[in-house]
Amino acid sequence: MSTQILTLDSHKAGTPPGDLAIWFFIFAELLAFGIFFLAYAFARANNVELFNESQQHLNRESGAINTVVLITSSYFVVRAVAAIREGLSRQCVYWLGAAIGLGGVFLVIKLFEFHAKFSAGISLSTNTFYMFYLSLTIFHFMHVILGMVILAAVMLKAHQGGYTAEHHTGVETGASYWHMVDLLWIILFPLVYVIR
Amino acid sequence: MSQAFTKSMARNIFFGGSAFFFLLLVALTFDTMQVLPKRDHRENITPAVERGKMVWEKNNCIGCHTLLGEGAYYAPELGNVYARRGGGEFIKAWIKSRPAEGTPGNRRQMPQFNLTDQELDDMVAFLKWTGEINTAKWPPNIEG
Amino acid sequence: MQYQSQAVAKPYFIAAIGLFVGQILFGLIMGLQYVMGDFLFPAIPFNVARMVHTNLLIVWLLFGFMGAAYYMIPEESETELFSPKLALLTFWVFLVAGALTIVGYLTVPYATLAKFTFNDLWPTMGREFLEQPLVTKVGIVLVALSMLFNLTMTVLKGRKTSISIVLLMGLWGLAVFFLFSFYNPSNLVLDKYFWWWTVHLWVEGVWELILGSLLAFVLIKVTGVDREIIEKWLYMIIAMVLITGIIGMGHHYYWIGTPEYWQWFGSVFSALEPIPFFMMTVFAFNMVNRRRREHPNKAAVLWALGTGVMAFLGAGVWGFLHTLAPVNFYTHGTQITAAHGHMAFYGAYAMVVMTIISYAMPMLRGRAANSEKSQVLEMWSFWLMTVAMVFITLFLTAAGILQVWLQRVSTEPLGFMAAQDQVTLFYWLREISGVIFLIGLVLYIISFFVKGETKEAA
Amino acid sequence: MHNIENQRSQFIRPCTRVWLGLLALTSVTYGIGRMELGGTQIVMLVLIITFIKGEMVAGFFMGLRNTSLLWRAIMASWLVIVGGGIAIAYLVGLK
Repeated sequence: MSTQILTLDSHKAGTPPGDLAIWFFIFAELLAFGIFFLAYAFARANNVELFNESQQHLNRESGAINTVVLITSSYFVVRAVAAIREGLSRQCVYWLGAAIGLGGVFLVIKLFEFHAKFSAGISLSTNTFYMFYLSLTIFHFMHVILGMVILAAVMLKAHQGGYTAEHHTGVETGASYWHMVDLLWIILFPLVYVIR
Repeated sequence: MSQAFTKSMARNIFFGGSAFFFLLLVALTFDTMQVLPKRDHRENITPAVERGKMVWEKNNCIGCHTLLGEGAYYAPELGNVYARRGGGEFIKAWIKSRPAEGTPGNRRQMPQFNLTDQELDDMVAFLKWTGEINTAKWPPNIEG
Repeated sequence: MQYQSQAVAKPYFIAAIGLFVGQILFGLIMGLQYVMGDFLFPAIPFNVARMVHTNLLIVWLLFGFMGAAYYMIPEESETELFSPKLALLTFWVFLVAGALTIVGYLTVPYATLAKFTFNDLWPTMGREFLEQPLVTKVGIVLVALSMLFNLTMTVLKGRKTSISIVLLMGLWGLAVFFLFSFYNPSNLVLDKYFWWWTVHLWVEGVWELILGSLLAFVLIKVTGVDREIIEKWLYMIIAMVLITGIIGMGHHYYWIGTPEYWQWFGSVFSALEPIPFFMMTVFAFNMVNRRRREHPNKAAVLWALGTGVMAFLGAGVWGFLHTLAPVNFYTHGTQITAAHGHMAFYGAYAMVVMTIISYAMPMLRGRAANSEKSQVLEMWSFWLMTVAMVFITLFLTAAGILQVWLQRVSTEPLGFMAAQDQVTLFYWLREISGVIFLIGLVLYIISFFVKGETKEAA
Repeated sequence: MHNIENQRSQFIRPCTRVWLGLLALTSVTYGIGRMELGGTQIVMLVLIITFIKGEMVAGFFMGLRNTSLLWRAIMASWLVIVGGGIAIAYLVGLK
């Protein structure tokens, strides 16, 4: 077996990186979010004025900054995977730490956004738009937390030297999940904050 | 070489996923509890309504009827019966007039429950209150 | 049978089948009352018959689950049961309490039963499926706790497998979520909201953990496929069950006064609920196709495959048919619900209990499998009951579609009873299918008494 | 250290470029939102950008571009169905 295959595809050829089980979970989550996205889109079709009007009150800047934050965080996770593929546990831990830190930034920005909405008396029952806005973003928010927990567990194990250049499925598994959280936000942001 | 699909990962997803969605349920339940007073009009739950619910339960009405669509499908929906029958008098007269030995013919039978006048009034109060719950416009029409 | 104490499962299984017969008899009574309204009136009014029908179902399934657990846990843990005596005592307590409750339902008016059992002090009765008097409910909790204590102690002292852990979690969940049945606020909306925490989180939550572990256990035994593979599948299936099913509870919160966002949450997540059932079907067939041995118990294999298919059809497909809020707006509380309920309970829970009984009973009677003749009869009963149930479901679905059309969709809606009169034909057909189901059940019981050449248990 | 050099050129550098590309595309999307642009053409543009971003994350970050066609097809069809559905819903809403 050539070293190239070992480092580039430390998984079975043809299958995605990480544990296959996480990919079942990822696709299940994508399915749930996908249906939710479509539900939003078609609910909007029946209520265009309401959605367009309410959308104006969203904080587009914080949405955009959060997109940048998550994309960058995802990139850091890529670097963490690259590091462990070279057997560099310490670098892997640093990159993961940075990614988790950015996840925290995302949460803080989102909390400010939620705080502004809640103090304006907006809740799930205000109208259909806010029902979707809050449901989708809170649901995603919880996924960010879950992703951070997973990354933290991976980081801890990496810190203890639990991964090597040959055996690091755990890092790839956590990374794949985190990229999914990123991917979801990449769709959520234009859908809820931009399209009108 | 690492294994592609491990039991421990499947187990972690089970525990993590279940905990995650249970937390989401708790969060949604919390919000529901905040909103409910505006939809169930609980300020109108008088002692008569409370007693009426007891009468409803003690006679196992749910064993034949539906209430807001839940129950048995043998007899009519009663969540909107107060509106359908234009008030409580019909309801009371109906319950009172069931023959103990049944009505003749091949009809579905409702037992004679021997309710007191007080119980009948309480039952009507309960059904009236139930009819005022905001059920998102269900049922589709007055027939239930 | 590898451990002496597994024998305590036998009375549980026998009681389960006995109560199953009772359930079907009362089902037939109700079915007849649908078309001949004065049948057995006023001796057994419909609401009493229905209460007996549904309560017997719950109780016999619980007997089946408990028997399965007492059979499986020692074998999985590779140790004798912590206390076989306690398990037997629990059996008799549960049986007597259950029998007394049913006798109570049938002999005195429900209101009288409520009065004598102090329902006024702590009202919990008179809610669908939770009609049991307070003392019976307490009894169920005590029985469950005794079983859980017994099983948990057994697992703690022995080998801890994924199957026994999942089974225990399912049983613990069953006990925990039953506690919501003691909460009965005078506000009907709250009452209904938390009533579902028992009912939904049972049948679309923790019971499926039990279902999964029973199926996994039997599949390991009859196919000889590697435990690692089967347990991996088990975890993925039950993960999907809870991921979709917990928020899927929203499909019960459309029209009972709860906020309208539940229509979205309920629709999205319950639309995904067929996935774990589909996985279960694929799982069962996949494992049987990859089998490493030919187990002599063909009937058990058939039941296991049947569970996979029928659970998917009944719970998955028939559930999906009316789970989306815009559809459910019209179908809520009609015969469509009844159709789904029948096939889902039979396909998922009744069949999995018969799967484990089919596998374990011969073992408990000292042989690997029943005689060829007995198995053929059992398979006949499988097909009769299953096909009959498919027809019951189809006829009820037809009745339901007509009912929805006449009573709710058409521009000049008929009243409830007028609409019911229009669908009488389907109720007759349903009743005939019910009789065939009973014949299947009788054959099933006879199959236990058919003798013939058998092999000793390995 | 042939393999490490290989990994840098085949994994890290492409991903870095993808990251920069994602940032650029995000700023385009944000700019469209900022100017409160609407209308069919703009929305289709936004959706196409989103699709490209999704494929970039899936292919490079998630590593799907090195997998068999099946995996890539599943992910691509998810993106197409969701994006296409949003587009259809938008057109439905124009009426």
